Amino acid sequence: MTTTTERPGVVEEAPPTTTIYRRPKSTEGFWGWVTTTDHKKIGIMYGYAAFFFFIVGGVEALLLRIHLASANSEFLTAGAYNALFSMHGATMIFLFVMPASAAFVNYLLPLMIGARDVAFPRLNALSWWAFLFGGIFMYSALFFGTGLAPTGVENVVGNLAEGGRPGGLNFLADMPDGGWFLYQPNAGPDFSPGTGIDFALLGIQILGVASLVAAVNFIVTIFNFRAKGMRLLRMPVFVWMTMVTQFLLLFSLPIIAIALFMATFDRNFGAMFFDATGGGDPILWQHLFWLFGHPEVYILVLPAMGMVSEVLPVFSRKPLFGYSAVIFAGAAIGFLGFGVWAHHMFATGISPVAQAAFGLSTMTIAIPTGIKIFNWMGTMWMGKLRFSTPLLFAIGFVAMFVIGGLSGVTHSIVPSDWQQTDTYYIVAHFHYVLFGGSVFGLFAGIYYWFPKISGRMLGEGLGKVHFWLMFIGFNLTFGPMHWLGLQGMVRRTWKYDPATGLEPWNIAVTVGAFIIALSIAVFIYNWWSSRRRGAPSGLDPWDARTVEWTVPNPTPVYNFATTPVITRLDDFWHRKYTTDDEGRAVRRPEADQMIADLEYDGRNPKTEIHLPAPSYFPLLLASGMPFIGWGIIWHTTTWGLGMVVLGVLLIVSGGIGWALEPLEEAHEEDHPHDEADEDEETHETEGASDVGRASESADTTEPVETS
Amino acid sequence: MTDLAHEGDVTAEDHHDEHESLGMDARKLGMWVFLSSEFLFFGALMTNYLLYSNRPGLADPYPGTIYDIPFTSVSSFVLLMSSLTMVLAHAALERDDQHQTRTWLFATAALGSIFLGGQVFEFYEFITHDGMTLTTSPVASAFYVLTGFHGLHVAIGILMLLSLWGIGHSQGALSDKRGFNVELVGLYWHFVDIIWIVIFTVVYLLSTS
Amino acid sequence: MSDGAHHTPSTSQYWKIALGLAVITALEVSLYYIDNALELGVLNAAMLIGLSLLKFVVVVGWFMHLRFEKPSLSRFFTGGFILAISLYAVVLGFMAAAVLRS
Amino acid sequence: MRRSRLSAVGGAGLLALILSGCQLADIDSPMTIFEPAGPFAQRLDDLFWMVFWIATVIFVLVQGGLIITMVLFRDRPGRREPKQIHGNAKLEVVWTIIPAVILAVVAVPTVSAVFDLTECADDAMTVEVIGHQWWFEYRYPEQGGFTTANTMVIPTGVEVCATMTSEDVLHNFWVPALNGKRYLVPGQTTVLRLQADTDGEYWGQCAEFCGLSHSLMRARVRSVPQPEFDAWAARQNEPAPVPEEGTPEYEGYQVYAQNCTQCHTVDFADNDAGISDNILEEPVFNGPDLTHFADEYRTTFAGSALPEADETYDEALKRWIENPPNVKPGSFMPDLGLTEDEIDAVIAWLKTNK
Repeated sequence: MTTTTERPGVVEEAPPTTTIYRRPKSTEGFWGWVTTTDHKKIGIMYGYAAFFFFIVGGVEALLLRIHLASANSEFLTAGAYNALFSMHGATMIFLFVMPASAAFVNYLLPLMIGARDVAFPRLNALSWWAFLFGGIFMYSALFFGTGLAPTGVENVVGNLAEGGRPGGLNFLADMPDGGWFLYQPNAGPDFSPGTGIDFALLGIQILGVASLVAAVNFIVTIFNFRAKGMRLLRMPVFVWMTMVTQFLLLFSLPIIAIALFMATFDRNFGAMFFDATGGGDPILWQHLFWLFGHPEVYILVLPAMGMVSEVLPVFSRKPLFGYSAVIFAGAAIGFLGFGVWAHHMFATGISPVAQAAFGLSTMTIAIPTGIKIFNWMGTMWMGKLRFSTPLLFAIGFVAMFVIGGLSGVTHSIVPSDWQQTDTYYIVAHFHYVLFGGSVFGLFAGIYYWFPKISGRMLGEGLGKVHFWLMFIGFNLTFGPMHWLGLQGMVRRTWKYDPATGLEPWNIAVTVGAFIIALSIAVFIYNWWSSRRRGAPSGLDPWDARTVEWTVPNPTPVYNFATTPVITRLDDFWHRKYTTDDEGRAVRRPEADQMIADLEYDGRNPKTEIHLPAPSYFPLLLASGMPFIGWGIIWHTTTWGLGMVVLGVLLIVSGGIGWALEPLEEAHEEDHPHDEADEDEETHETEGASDVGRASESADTTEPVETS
Repeated sequence: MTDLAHEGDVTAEDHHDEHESLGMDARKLGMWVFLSSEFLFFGALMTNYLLYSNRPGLADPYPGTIYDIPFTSVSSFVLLMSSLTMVLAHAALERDDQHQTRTWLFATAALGSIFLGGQVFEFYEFITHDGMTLTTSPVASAFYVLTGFHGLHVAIGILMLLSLWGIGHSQGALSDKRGFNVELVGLYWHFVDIIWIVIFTVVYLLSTS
Repeated sequence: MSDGAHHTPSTSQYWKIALGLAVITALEVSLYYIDNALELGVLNAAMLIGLSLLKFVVVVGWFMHLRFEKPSLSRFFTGGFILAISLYAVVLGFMAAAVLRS
Repeated sequence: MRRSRLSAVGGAGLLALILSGCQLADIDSPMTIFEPAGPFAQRLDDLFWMVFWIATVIFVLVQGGLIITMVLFRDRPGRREPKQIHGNAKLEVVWTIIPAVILAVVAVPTVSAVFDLTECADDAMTVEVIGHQWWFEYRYPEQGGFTTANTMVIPTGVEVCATMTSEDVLHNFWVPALNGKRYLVPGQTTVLRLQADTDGEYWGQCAEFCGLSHSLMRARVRSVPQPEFDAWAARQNEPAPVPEEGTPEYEGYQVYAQNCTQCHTVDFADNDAGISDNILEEPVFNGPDLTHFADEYRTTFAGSALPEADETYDEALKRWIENPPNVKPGSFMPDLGLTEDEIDAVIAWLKTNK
């Protein structure tokens, strides 16, 4: 067999004929990664990119913290400060937590439901590349952006163009500086006349396309590609939470897309949507933004909740307590998440009826959240807790999320929220939810599933050092922020008066931030050394419960040598364990042999397995998006228009190539259902059925061809 | 019904053997899922328009005062009938009547183009004759962006119809079994039509009266 | 390629449905003119919205074959529709109330 | 072994933190929400403490339960495999209903407070608040319509209805001791009820990010007894004196006339000097009215960001006029390139505007 990595380049030449084509394992080369449609590789790329942006966002946070450690600090200019807090938020949300969740979903979703890939592998690659180009586009503001002060001020003597002063990292002020929330009209054409904001608007738009495509893809995957017997109520909780998340994305992204378009039209084409002088209503932006923004919070935290729901049972050696209650609670959180957006706007002067209604709906979210927390505790209760690193992070998640949840309830007390909103109390609250929640959950997932991608264990000792450093640093950073907010420190504040007495607390916060940074350094070292020297994990290092652990580690390209048949929830566990009269778990005598067989069979498929072929076209198509973005920003110039043309050309050529390329090499002999004459020619496929076909053909009885 | 139709069923059932699934083509499911999210997209645009359409104190002209209802009624009717030709194309394909399929596909694209031409003409009239541009007022911005995004959807639909027509021509046959197919494009096309049904009523008929 | 392909309308039925849609459209436009003369107000709005919803349902149900699909599919679709309507109705309601107050 | 040592270190660290935190808590902060000075802020404070104590009880129960679980059920040698319990429907109902009941209980005072605090009382005194990048302007329509900036003077024990709007972007008016926050929305009007029951100066701040110098958009509210307020209001309606020729103040007045009138207004008693209240029909930018710049209650300027804690009023004023954008990035007030003498003269003149 030839290697797959060359193939996409030659697709416009003679159509490949009936090559029976098996994906080689040696696709480690550069082009192997660039052209891959394998959900695992895409997941890994998502993961590394997300981690890279985590570091970027973290460095931004550290700069902010150095600045805020002293009152009236001049370490950063106002422009640089505003750009840094805006980009810290946007980066952590759109470029770290969302893609990190996407990394896990990509890697694990097909494995957990017993599929060979997602429904649309090339759309999956498109999502990934669109995400990457969206991130690059957003940060290209650092090089191409301008962050001008309000109209009329830019020429005022004494104001630098960016509205800062020399030094103080003022060059950073060219990045988007309207906050991740981009409130209008401050982020509109009159008050942010530079191009910085446009990079945020269009960048998030591109990232939205990536997430929307992924949402459709994952929803179809979950509904149509579960292994036989994997009924909805046998799916792991992580899959359930993924499904809820994808529906939230599906329904919330179009809303933000419109809001971003409206702002883009305002800024670049003179539309009047948010221009108050022309009758535009700035509050409309907030409604649209938070209609997306609140579901977004659950988009960020639900996957982590799913991961914790996977980790806790394994390390408690008990099934998840109240499986259906946890799922129902997750769905309820997702559903209610659409009905609470205006609680971000209690101080905007919306009517008292609206305030009361949204206050009440916000309170109700506490109920399903509580159900989850109690069920997680119920899972550990009476268990046999092995305090491995994943469990530490999972318990850290639960403990910290309780704090974030409780401070969240204090916001639903509307009048009380009039004091808290826009202060560091809110900053503390959502970091307890998103860092104490999402990030701790993600690290639980990383330690737990690291063997799945590497075949090795992440170091336990360093892992525990990492956990405790992070746990202490986290609480030292964000705990005092509650107090800071209640003492009147407003958010997004470049300077605070020393007379407010806030400085000592801010010093503590900054120290905490550096402890978190240290913990991340420990993690990076741990990752780096464990990749090379970690203990081999074997097939089932954690005595796990779900089917992704029934295949060898690292996962073979085809995932399952034989597609599994699922007979119950936690199928793998029940194949290993039965219960005695008291209901205690007893390992079946044949379990070890079964695992050895799984290991052997997993590495030696009995049948030919057809997998989706690599493709250049998702990359090509996605690469057009940033060019259109740049073109819109400079649409008044000739070369700006040229950029638009180039972008459209890239998208169209990518689309045409995509439509004419078969998902996998044709192998008609496997397809008695196909009309041979037709299929030779009309490979204009979007190939959902092809993946289905891939697994179908796995069970045909062709001999293995080894090359 | 026909051999072709059964072929599709078999594919779906094959999935069913291997997977727990909804028992339908994944691409079709994906299209429906995508379309359901489009409601939120157009809904936001319409909200935008409705919010401003009756707000006093905006710069003249309000779109509601300059609509040419007879003209728009005709173009709405044209788009509505394009849904008929679309469904006839699909029905022809189910009968495996490739020639008629191509004819109806082309007719659909042509009707869509007439609608789009009407929209361009309407924009042109509004801008040159009535002096309402994107920058006139929030309600004018909302009108242009709403109908413009709908027009963009129509344009993308026309492109897809023409590619199907072209593929059918050059390769002699279309199928609903795989990839970029008549049924998917049809779903998309009808969706664009129902969005216009709502826009026509809510934006044109109701906001003038 | 719906599973209930044999239930989908025949070509002549499609023509009849389209004729019905055309009649409804004509009715809508004439309602518009009747309202201009008679000032029916809310009644006119209700009838217009009702008629357009009817058209909406007919196109989705018959032309898009949703009527003949599995119920799960219509749940996705109507889910998005209902979500959009309810969210935006709340936004419009609260924002209109804010304008009335100020 | 290693783990327990680590946790001991962590525990000691946390303890030290809590202890030092108690000391830090004694620092007086003028922006704290915990010292309500009027009925509205008091209402918010009561609600906060109600939910705080409920949350604290839940916090202790849940975290305590978590710790007990971790200690009791940790894996020890000889520990048997656990029973495979899948759940308990009764428990699910219980821990659904209990939070729902607690929330229903806190919902009642919440909703009633929302409705009570939204609309101003009919007999409240109106002050119009207008937000600018980056300072607050106040107008007193019921006291003759004069305009002031930065410090809002109100009578003690009287409800003030702040009727607010913005000239440019969203702002958010917040004086924690008097009430919560309310946005200033361009093109719209919002209201906020303010009342101080004791005399004093209360700190405030714009809480919504409003551009470059958002952090320097601060405010003060000065609450004085009603008679003093009335006297103050009467003074505010007086015009500013034109200084005598030949005095340093007169030179400052000339500097003002030549440099500042594009944005600032002063209502003069005697306009013989040929300076109109405002040279231009429309000011280029809307700067604060300087007629009573040195009024006894107006202890701050430049969006109440100056003087800073460690400098005198005069030092700060000089620093400000020398180069405003250096103090307040993005400031609409430019560096006018005044000489030191000119600045001194302007300051001398400004201080006559009492």
